[in-house]
Amino acid sequence: MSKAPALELIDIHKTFTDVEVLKGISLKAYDGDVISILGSSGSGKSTFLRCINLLENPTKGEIIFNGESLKLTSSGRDLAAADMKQLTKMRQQIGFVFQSFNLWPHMTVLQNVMEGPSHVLKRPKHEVMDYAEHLLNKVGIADKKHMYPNQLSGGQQQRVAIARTLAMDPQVILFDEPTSALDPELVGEVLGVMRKLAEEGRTMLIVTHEMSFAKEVSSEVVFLHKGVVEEKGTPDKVFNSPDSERCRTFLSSTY
Amino acid sequence: MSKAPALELIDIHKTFTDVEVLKGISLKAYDGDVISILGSSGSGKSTFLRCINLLENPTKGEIIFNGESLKLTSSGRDLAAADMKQLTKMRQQIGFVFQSFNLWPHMTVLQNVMEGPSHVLKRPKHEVMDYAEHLLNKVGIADKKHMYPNQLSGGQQQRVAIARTLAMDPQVILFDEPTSALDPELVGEVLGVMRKLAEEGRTMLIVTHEMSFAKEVSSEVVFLHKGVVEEKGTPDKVFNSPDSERCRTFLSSTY
Amino acid sequence: MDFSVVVEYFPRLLEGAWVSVQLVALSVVLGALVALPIALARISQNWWIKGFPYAYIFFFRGTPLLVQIFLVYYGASQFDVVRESFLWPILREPYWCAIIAFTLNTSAYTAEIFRGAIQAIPEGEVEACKVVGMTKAQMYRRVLLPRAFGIVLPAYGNEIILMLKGSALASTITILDLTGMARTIIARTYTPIEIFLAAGGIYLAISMVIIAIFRQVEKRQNRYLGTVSIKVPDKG
Amino acid sequence: MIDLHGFGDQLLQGALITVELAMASLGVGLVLGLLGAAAKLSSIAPLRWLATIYTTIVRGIPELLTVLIIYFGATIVLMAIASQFGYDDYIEVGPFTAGVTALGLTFGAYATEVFRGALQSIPKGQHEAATALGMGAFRKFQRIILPQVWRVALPGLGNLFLVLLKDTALVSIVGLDDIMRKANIAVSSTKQPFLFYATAAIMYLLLTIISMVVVTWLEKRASRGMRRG
Amino acid sequence: QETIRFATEGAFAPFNYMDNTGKPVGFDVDIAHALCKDLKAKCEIVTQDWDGLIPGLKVHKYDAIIASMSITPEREKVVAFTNKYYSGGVRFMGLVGKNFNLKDLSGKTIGAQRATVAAQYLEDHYGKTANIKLYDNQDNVYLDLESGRLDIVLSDELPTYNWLKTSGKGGKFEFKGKAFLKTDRIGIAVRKGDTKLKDQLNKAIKDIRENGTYQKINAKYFPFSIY
Ligand SMILES: Nc1ncnc2c1ncn2[C@@H]1O[C@H](COP(=O)(O)OP(=O)(O)OP(=O)(O)O)[C@@H](O)[C@H]1O
Ligand SMILES: Nc1ncnc2c1ncn2[C@@H]1O[C@H](COP(=O)(O)OP(=O)(O)OP(=O)(O)O)[C@@H](O)[C@H]1O
Ligand SMILES: NC(=[NH2+])NCCC[C@H](N)C(=O)O
Ligand SMILES: [Mg+2]
Ligand SMILES: [Mg+2]
Repeated sequence: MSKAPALELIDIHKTFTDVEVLKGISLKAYDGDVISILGSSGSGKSTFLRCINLLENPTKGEIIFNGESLKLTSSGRDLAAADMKQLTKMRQQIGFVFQSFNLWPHMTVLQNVMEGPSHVLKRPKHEVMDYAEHLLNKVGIADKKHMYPNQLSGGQQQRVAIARTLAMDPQVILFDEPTSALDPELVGEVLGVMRKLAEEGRTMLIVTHEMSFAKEVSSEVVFLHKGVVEEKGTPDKVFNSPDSERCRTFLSSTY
Repeated sequence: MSKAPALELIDIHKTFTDVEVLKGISLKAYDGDVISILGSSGSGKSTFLRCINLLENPTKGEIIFNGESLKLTSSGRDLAAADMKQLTKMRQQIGFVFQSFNLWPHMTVLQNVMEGPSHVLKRPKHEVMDYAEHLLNKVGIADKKHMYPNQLSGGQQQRVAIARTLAMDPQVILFDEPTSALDPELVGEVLGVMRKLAEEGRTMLIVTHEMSFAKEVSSEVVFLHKGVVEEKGTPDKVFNSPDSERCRTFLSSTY
Repeated sequence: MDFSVVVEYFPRLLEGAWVSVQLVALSVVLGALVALPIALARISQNWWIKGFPYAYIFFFRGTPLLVQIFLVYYGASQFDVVRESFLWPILREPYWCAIIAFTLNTSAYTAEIFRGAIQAIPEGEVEACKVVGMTKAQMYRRVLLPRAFGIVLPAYGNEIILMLKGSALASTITILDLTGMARTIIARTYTPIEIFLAAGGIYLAISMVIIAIFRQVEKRQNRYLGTVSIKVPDKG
Repeated sequence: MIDLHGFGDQLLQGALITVELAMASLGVGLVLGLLGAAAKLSSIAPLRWLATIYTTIVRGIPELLTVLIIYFGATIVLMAIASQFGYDDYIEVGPFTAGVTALGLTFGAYATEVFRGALQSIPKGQHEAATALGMGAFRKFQRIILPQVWRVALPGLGNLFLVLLKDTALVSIVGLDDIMRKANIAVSSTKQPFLFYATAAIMYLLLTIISMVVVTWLEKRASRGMRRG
Repeated sequence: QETIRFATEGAFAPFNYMDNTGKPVGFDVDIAHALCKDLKAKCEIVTQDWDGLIPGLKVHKYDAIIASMSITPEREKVVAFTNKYYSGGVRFMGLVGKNFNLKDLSGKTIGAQRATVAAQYLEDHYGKTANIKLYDNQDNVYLDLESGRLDIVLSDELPTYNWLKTSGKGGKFEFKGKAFLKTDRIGIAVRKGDTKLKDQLNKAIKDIRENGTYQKINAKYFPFSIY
């Protein structure tokens, strides 16, 4: 592991109005890492993930992607991107999968998946189409490609959202509780797809409440509590012999 | 048990547009019975409960309340009440508690509870008021009586709804997933109230997903599946040695 | 431009404004009374009952108010039967013709607002009435109408302002409302811009007052009501 | 057939003018509405104020007065402006131009609110999904937001168009030869007010029906895939 | 070739009204054409509601108003007039058989067109005692007289004379009392300062009076001279 990390976050802080939600979080993700982020509700998991690609502006901290530090400038109390071009480029290489899918309802499944590569990366249309169909096949909903998102179940929508993210060929993918808006029966579908991605060696940061899934696929598990990293290590370590009392109680109550 | 049942449903059918949701359900409830109705989502539990007091018009079937059969007449494909007076009277004696409370937002808590007895049953106002306060006390929210529903938490609203139902002194109370719109922390409050009612010997039909509650308070458990009664019996029988395979998988997945 | 004419004629503009306010107040109140039964009939599932309100609403919302005024004022009086009827003492007065046209017009819009409000009441609240054994009449009296009046407020406030603006058309049938007064003044002074702007300013002020009043009333409503919004029907 | 005393052709010509006026005002109004909404949601305070002043004034003044003020006032204002640039000739603001301006301004003021509501109704997640994909602000607006805004705004805009259609009648007062004025002329010459005003009413109703059909069709088209099933 | 843009009203028969192709016609229009012909100018005739005529002239919507407009001191403050092209005068009219004390019309409903000499006369002399109703155009005054909303109307004598002769209700209405304000002169209004046009028009009026064109037009509408 002498290689530089694909993504490195250094001392990320975030204050909303008057509450400090993130109190200095650092994390390194090397190529192929699958890092699960656990923590109780309100511990700051989503906020942290959203700070990585500046969906939320951090109050303090540094974001290094592929050895290149994201240029930040202060804007009010927070930091904002100093170079929109750089940010946009970085975003194109970091995928984000939302809890609530956020598919575009006015486009068919196929159009949703093709939108990024063809209109942002401006790749030739037929090439994009082939690739999109390949991805839809991979997540198992090729047959729904001409349907609109609202005609799909939650699990299907989330799989489309994953395909949409994959279509950009991102180097790192961030998942924010990708299954928690789904009915219990549908969770499996989506976890299955994510398991496949992990096996392929994709670099992923996953906020999740699915403990057994996290335990199984992660190379590293991070437990957040009240805005700090309370525990961190291999799944075996974190799940079976955590140092932190907090982590222990949390795991025992939900796992 | 040589007495006639308080409420008897015979061969209730219901077809929506082109799907037969209830395929002939029968059920007897004697005074003091607490019958829990279980089943996966879409199995027809709510539809069945709503057919009992004709919130939904059944397509076929008979409803007998205190030995008196509800007069039905066909209206389109469905059956509708033939005698509105009879229906209204029956409804006054069968309480219904909704999943989403359905309090009247323009009335205070006290007014909500008093509305039925004073304006439907036309009981004298001060008598009604005393009784309403007694009931609010019983469900534990006497101190909120002058507030409006929107100022209360879900659990509090549901308790008001129960008090509103009790205020009519119904002979039978139907509950349709009374806790499933509540945050987990608030569920306990409402189940507590219902447990008290069961202990008092109220006749209740309860659609619920709270298995341990159902197991504990029911005199009988009915498991619906795809519009038919798939399993039925004492809680012990249904939970511990169900005949039906379906019932077994359902219970193992949720219980 | 010479705004001294505005100063000179301001009192007369205010006289006109007072007439406008009367016209609006009267037609809005009468309109609401007419609207209620129409809205209730319109909600019915039965075509025999909802047919007339449907056509009524469609006609008055689908044609310009200007046409409606002319139909009432000049159109009706063309017929001897009308002129010989007991209604003539009312119909001969432009003031009452305006009130009639405005009332018919605003009642069609108000009926739609009422209907929207009644239908915006969550189904569950209606079912809650049914399960305590309320009759239909009790349900309307105790829950649906009181609820609807709360929901209706914002849209109804809008309708009053639209009616205020529509009332400018009273000037076309010899009424000296604010616009009529302005036009009469202009006939003497030949300063249309100045006087029309002044009249516009007065209309603006009146609508501000109406808005302010409704804000207050709504605030009191919102004490207990969650916000339920309904589609505001159009106006012309 | 009803006997229109030879004024049938005239009324039809009037209908044509009414439609032209409505369509032209619609174009102007849509542009103003989008600009107004953008201004109201802008982070630049003066723009917000400007938009608020615009909508407040226009929505508080009777359309009839707006028409009259523009008809008599626009020329003066325009000529005053033009003379600043050394252009002293007469600038014609005919009834049609005045009508389009007045009705366009009115439509725009109401449309501002419709567009604003529609813009705000687009869930934040829709913006974020585009942002996370690396879309720039303009592309996001064009590809993701606007198509959804149309769908939400259409019913509101449809209503406003029906209002606009009826407001065209007011322009007859400054001499535009629309349905209403043709009817007035026919009344003058035939003394049959009921006949001609009723005919005018029916013509407006027909136009209303046609507009409603078109709007419904547009709504259906715009909401493809938006409903379940 | 020069163009003169005339505005007229189109609801004041027989002086100006609309035919059923939507074109303005009548005495005023004929005179306008005759004047243009005399001046070898192109004639353009537009219509405009009565109370918008002078405002419209002021903002250059047209160059002259030929709409049976009386030359009055008030109007002369804002526009200039040519010499008269006919003579006016006003007269009451009402239902046959109904008698009025024209000195005292208190309690009566009197109609007139807004912003006319007649309207001003009513406001000045009967404003305090009678109920005066002012209409956007003369046709509506007649309509309301027929419907019975008005007891009596005051308007220019000549158009009323024409209406009494031609209206379908012939014979039901008649003049009341004598014509007055007989010194009333009807002229063409132009913008103040537009003296060139005014002089041209004055010359043309004189020309058509002399070459007989005027008399021909006059005869088309009235069996007596209205000059
Ligand atoms: N935009 C915001 N403004 C103010 N406070 C916020 C905002 N977003 C989040 N917070 C607060 O920050 C804290 C952390 O929120 P965050 O969403 O990151 O938690 P989480 O760990 O993702 O929880 P969950 O598991 O419920 O999603 C919470 O207390 C939340 O209320
Ligand atoms: N008004 C309706 N029109 C058409 N179909 C309906 C209607 N109401 C219910 N259904 C259908 O009837 C079936 C049974 O619905 P029901 O609400 O009774 O299920 P349930 O057992 O109460 O489920 P849940 O646990 O989700 O409340 C479902 O498939 C539902 O889609
Ligand atoms: N076109 C008309 N309506 N003219 C009315 C003119 C009445 C009168 N001669 C006046 O100037 O006041
Ligand atoms: Mg979160
Ligand atoms: Mg249910």
